[in-house]
Amino acid sequence: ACGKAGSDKKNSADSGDTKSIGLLLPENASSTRYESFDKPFIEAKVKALCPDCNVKYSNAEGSASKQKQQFDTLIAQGVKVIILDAFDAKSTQAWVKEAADKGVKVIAYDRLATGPVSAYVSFDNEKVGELQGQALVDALGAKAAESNIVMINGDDADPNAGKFKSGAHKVLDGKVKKVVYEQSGEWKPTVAGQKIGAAITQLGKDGFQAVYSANDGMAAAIITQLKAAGINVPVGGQDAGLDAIQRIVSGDQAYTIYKAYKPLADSAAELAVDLLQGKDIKSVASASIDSDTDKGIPAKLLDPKVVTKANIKDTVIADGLYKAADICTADFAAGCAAAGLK
Amino acid sequence: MSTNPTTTEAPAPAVDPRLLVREAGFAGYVGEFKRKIKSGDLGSVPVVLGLILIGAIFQSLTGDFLNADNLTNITKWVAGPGLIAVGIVFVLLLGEIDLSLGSVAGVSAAIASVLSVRSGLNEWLAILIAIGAALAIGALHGFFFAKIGVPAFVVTLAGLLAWSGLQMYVLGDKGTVNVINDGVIANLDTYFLGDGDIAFTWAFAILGIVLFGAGQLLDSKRRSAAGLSARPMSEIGLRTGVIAVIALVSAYMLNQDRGLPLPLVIFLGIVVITDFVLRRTSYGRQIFAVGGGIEAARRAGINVAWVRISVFMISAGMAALGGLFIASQQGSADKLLGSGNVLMNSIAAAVIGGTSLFGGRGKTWSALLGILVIQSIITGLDLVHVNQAIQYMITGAVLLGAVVLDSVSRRTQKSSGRG
Amino acid sequence: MSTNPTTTEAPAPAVDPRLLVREAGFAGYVGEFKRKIKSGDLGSVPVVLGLILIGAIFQSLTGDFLNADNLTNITKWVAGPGLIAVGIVFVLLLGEIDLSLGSVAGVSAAIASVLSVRSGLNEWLAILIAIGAALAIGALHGFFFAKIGVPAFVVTLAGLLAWSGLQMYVLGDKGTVNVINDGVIANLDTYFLGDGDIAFTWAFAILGIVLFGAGQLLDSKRRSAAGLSARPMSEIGLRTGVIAVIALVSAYMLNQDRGLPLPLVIFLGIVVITDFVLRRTSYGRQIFAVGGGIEAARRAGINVAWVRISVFMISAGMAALGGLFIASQQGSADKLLGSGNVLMNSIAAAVIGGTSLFGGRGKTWSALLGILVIQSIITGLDLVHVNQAIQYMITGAVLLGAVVLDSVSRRTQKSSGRG
Amino acid sequence: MKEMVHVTGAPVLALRGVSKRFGAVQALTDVHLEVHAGEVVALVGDNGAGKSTLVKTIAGVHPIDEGSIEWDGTQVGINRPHDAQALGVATVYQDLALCDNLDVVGNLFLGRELRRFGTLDEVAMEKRAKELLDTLSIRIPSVRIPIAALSGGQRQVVAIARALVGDPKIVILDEPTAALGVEQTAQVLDLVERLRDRGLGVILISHNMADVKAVADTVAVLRLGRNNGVFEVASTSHEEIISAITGATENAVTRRQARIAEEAK
Amino acid sequence: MKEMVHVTGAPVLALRGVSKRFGAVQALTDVHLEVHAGEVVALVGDNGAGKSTLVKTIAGVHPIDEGSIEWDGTQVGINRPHDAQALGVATVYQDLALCDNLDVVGNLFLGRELRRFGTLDEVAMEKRAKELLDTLSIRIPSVRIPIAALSGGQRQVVAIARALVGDPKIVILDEPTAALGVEQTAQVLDLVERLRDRGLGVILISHNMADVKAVADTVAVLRLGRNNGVFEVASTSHEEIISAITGATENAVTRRQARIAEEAK
Ligand SMILES: Nc1ncnc2c1ncn2[C@@H]1O[C@H](COP(=O)(O)OP(=O)(O)OP(=O)(O)O)[C@@H](O)[C@H]1O
Ligand SMILES: Nc1ncnc2c1ncn2[C@@H]1O[C@H](COP(=O)(O)OP(=O)(O)OP(=O)(O)O)[C@@H](O)[C@H]1O
Ligand SMILES: O[C@@H]1[C@@H](O)[C@H](O)OC[C@H]1O
Ligand SMILES: [Mg+2]
Ligand SMILES: [Mg+2]
Repeated sequence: ACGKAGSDKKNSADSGDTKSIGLLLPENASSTRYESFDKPFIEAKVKALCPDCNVKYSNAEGSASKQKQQFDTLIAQGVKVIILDAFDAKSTQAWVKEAADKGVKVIAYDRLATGPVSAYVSFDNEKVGELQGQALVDALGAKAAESNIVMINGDDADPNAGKFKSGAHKVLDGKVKKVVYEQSGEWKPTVAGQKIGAAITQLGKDGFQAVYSANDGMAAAIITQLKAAGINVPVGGQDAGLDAIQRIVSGDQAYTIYKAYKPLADSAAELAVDLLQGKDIKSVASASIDSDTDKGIPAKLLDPKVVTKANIKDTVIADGLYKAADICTADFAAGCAAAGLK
Repeated sequence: MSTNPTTTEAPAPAVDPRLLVREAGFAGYVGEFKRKIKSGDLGSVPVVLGLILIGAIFQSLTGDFLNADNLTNITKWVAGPGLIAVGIVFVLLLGEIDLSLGSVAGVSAAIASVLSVRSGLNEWLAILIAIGAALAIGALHGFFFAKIGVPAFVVTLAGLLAWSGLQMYVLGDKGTVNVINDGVIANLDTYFLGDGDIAFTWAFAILGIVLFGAGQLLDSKRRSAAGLSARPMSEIGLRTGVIAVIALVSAYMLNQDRGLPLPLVIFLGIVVITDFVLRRTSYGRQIFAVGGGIEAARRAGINVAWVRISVFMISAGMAALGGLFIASQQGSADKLLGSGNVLMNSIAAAVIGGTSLFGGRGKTWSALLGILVIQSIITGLDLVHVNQAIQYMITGAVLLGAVVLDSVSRRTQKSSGRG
Repeated sequence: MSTNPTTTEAPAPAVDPRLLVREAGFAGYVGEFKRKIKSGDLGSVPVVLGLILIGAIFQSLTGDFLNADNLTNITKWVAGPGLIAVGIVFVLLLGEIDLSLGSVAGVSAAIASVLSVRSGLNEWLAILIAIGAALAIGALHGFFFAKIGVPAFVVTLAGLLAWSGLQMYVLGDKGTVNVINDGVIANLDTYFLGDGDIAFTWAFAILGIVLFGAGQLLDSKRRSAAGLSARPMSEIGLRTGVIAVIALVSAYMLNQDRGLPLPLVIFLGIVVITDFVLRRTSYGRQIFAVGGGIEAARRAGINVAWVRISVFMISAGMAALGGLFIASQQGSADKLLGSGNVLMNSIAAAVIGGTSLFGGRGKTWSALLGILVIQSIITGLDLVHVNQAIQYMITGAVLLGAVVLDSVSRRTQKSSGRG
Repeated sequence: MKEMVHVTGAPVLALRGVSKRFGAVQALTDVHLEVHAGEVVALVGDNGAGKSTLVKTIAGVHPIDEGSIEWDGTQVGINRPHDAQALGVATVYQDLALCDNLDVVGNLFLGRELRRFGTLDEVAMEKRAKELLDTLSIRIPSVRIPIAALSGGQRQVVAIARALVGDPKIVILDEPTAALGVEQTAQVLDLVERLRDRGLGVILISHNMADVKAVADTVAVLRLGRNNGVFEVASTSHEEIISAITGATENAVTRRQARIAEEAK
Repeated sequence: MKEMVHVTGAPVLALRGVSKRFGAVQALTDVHLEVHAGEVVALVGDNGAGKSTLVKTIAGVHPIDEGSIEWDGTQVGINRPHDAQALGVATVYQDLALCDNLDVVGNLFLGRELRRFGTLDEVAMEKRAKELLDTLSIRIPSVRIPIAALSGGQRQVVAIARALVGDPKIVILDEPTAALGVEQTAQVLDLVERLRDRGLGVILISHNMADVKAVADTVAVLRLGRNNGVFEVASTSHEEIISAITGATENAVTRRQARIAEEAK
């Protein structure tokens, strides 16, 4: 034959782009965290560590196939380090390998992507579920053992949702009387609201003593429906959205899970810049973890935190996530005063 | 083989002897009904039967479906998607489609809540601005479709993307906005008339019955006076009776729970008004004409571009209203509001209710019937505890089942009619 | 005011003197082209211009768009949604819609991967079973539509739900299945012919050019021989020249990167075959006839039900193929494969490429052109890296822009034609 | 009025007591009709008399409600157009029923395409199409323009030509000359005669009594969906037929004639 | 052939050098036409001669490419049907252009609905519809059935009746009697005469020379998209018109007549 394709091209990937870091986040709809926190925090930290570096960001909108395209597009652009929050961590084995073959390093962010990743920074998603379960038990207090629970889980199609669910069950099963109604809310508030309506119809107004909601968006709709039915029981979520913090202030929601995005983002940025500049990463990623496909991945694992009315000040406000003024709009002024936020 | 031709008849046309005139009285009513069943000309009857079937099945499976509070919930939850479906009926009557309505619902809810909550604007004003924005969006769609000639599918697909982008943009970094406690939007879903006073429910039901009966009577009177064929009294009585039973039973059920839900009243009101516009005004006639044959409509001097633009404004406006009800129902406006199945459910509602996708045939009542079918399936399945995969499969099957009945009867009609 | 009527002409009809015959040679070609621009009869030219515009804009914004490897990526990624779009073209030609194709793609990919990976079946066999399942699904849709008379919209909406439920069910609790490393499915996306040997690319391009030119020549010969008007040699030369330039430039670009991608070859092959079926066989003619006027087709003795059922089988089969390509591209089959924008993008591709939503007008090449437009926008925006909200708005605007050009030219055509 | 029925052996097609109802309209009641080989039967009647409906039941467009259809003496079921075509019925519908999106050639051969190596033989079809249209002396700018771009008469001629592709035993023409010019009308009448001479049965629907008298052997009158007489053309006057159609000896036609005669004085 | 043009003052409508092209077909070339108040102008020509196209340019369906249109002596632009209607042109199209999904009443009053308290006055419209249809002596099972359920002739009458709702100055009838029975045809001819007597201008397109000769004052012939003579009806023979239409003195019509005469011997 007459030769190999690409033999005479000035390969952009070979020449490389030593100033760009790719950032791939999985979705933007079911949670506001990605574009509200992860992206800006990472961008800021990268700028601080390496002023002439830039971050090339794309969002997969909940599609593995789309994320793969974005991944390849970054490589086509010559990016050498990619921070990957895999939409579906299981799918990535072949991609990461392909990238590694081309000398592109991948940092698994938040979700442990399969394949030969260079490092991993995350919260433990199973742990999130456990914290949610425990917080609900705490909110019930002494009555916990006699309490019936309604669980509204995340979308079955989302791999994280399964982890939250199993984590929560680990704690709840045994500590509460019974999970009397359990359905997927598909990460959709309206769906969650209608499921809780069905639960009320079936169990009656006194048929359950607390509601587990896998995230805050669904919790909002659940609380609205409970209120409309005149039911007042603890409801918890996840993500520490501003609206959730406000509901905690007003006493409508019991807790949320705050995954401290800033430290997470900062570590990812540090790792990325180090890899870009060829430095050693052991100081940041001091732990080690095994994925389904690879062993001994350098890792940094952070702890998610439960936020209740008592620690709003010490968590989301202390970390600079929100200002008291953001939270304490007219509707919530009274609650804020009571909670000592000003 | 030849018969003797009649040669005595007068030339001026009398009533056509081939027209089968129905017997008078109740027997005639029954005969007519039998004929209609045979020729498949049953109107909404199959859908209503489908609805009853769904109710019966879920009741027997769960024992909770016919609870007063479950039924009340259903009547509340139909308002949001139902209003969007009303808008879709208008667009479908033109033989077109509007894919943007979910996004328009989302962006309108976002605008109203951001303005009222974050910017502290008066809530009514915020709502007006949001609806105004939706009307402008609809006008823009209509313009590109009617004036530039871009297919409505493409225009509204572009809109679907652009307006959900705008929705995210409006909600901004902080994302979800809670609606104001006990505010206007919050009350859309949660308020019961007279705070649950049963008198309102009864009054509303009786008002409906009286208006219906009186309307039928007056119409019949005018027609007889003008020498035209009119509905016989027996039929008017029977029809009003059926309506009365439905209205009174519904009122009774609602009063078992929390009373007359505001969303139901508004939704019914809008269905009645839009139905009136479509059937009783020149504008409505023009919509049907454009949908039935655009060239014929144009040649009749109808301003086709204006009809199209205005219909896209109506659909966007309805979507905005629907979006506010959805926000009220979920207690917040978020980036997801209006996405997912919202649009498909609304289109399906219109189609299940009997509005044609090919233009020129349908009514806004079909939005009501169709969304009741869909919401009943959803709510019924929520009561049955199976996993999400199975639920999807069952939803598909029930949806198909609910329409098969209707299709079979229409098919009879088709095979016994032209075409 | 009266002119003398001609009375000398022979009665047998000769060529109509009002038909404007084009001048011979190149001047005639230019004249004809000018006339076509004026009357808006430009075929695919506006879409191609739109494509060039999109390329130019993104290249100037990012500097990376026209990289060989970016272009290669685009040619690989069009296969999945493009094949679904080919199926949609068939359905649109009937004037119908198939909403289930995303789910069908998803469930087929799930079946193939679960069978081959978890059950250890031979991968080819697994693929055949998956495609067989899709054909059965399509036949079921077709049956409910053509035989029972349920609107296609409702049947396939029910399918959309049911099959995505089935997809979840097949994938089960363990969820995502990675495709076999270097297996058949894995190679669909990643293999380059001859492992990147440039000879394959050149050979493929030249084969295409020769086949096109020879086809045109033979056709023209046969027509002249039969005494019918035929394309002049100059025009054949010009057309073949244009094709040659496109093919050779593409080959050169591909060879700058990894060579000739398998997905491109398969996709092009299927477009060519389906185009042939539609334009050169009785079956294809029947599809157009049913889409152009179902009653006329029925009266011509065409088995309308069979045409409909078979078309829904084709669309489902294409979706299954598309699903396998998507699985290959993402390296796995998951519960969300085929959901989200997949269906809308494919429908939009068909429409942007010029296939009518109202039946009877279109070709499978429009799937290719349209999906190139859409994938270019998506990839271009991925290169730009702005935030999601803005991206959505830009996508909407670009999508609209790409079609406005086409619509404006068609509008001219309309105003200068009948209706 | 004479009771004379033209008989040459058994009828090819016979309708016995056919009824058809649409919703509340009884379009046909107990209709009888016979067509023999080599016979031209004119089917006449007022607007809305049921002529097209009758024709559509024969062509399989609407299945009949009651009665029976006999073909060469044996009872047959005609439930869809395909059945009628298989028997050998070619129909030109009043509403033409052409596919607007297909070109003239495509419409002419729809359902009976000429093939070569299994694929459409466009060259052969185009050639044949030109020949067919030439015999009907119509000038169509190009046989490759879509039907939607043709004039009313041009479309009608295409529909007529369609019936000649294939090899029918009975040809049904529902007002075939309604939109035609004088020359084209003459050609169609010639065509009808040629078909008869080739031994085909022809059912011709027309409101034009001159045309009917020129080519028909028998005239069957429908009135308000019922038979209203069958006449031997040769021995029946114009006026007799008209009065069978209108159901009155005094009618708008006679009134108009009387008035004009009056004014002329 | 005489050059006699019927003139009663200035024409209400005059076309001057009108041309119209569709893609590669030049449908009209430099066409002139005048219509006066109280005059019936017959527009005749072979199939595809451009009659319907000419009518559509007047009715605003297709804007003209070249030339000008004058109304009461002043030049006007007619770009959409609405413009023509506003001037006072009522048109019955050859392809009828009715909305299949609307009922007879809905179609009759489309665009000119009768209203009462701002809403549709169905009772008044239904009554008026019945009256209108009665004058055209057509029997329609019910004025409340959709157009799709009517026979060809019934539809045509509805289209004609449509033109009488409103108050036009010029009525254009494109082959209005093509699908009509003898009685209905007579009624339409009567109607044309009544319109003329009321001082309206009428353009009548027809292939039926007898009808043309019966009601028209002037005959304008189109041939292959060009004027081919304007004749005073009173002083022109049937044959002269036919040969202007076909462009030949020897044609299918004369051939057919000759042959029949031959056979008769
Ligand atoms: N699909 C249908 N639904 C209801 N009524 C119908 C349908 N088709 C025909 N009719 C009615 O049946 C009657 C006969 O119609 P048909 O078309 O057979 O008349 P026709 O004799 O062909 O008249 P014309 O000379 O006007 O064409 C008419 O009154 C018409 O209204
Ligand atoms: N929209 C169009 N596109 C292309 N050609 C057209 C269009 N409309 C009409 N034509 C052509 O213009 C010519 C004149 O058509 P027109 O309908 O005016 O004829 P006509 O005189 O009314 O004939 P007929 O007596 O058959 O109704 C025909 O050759 C026709 O093919
Ligand atoms: O934070 C959550 C995320 O981890 C999950 O995948 O999607 C829902 C979010 O609420
Ligand atoms: Mg008829
Ligand atoms: Mg014409």
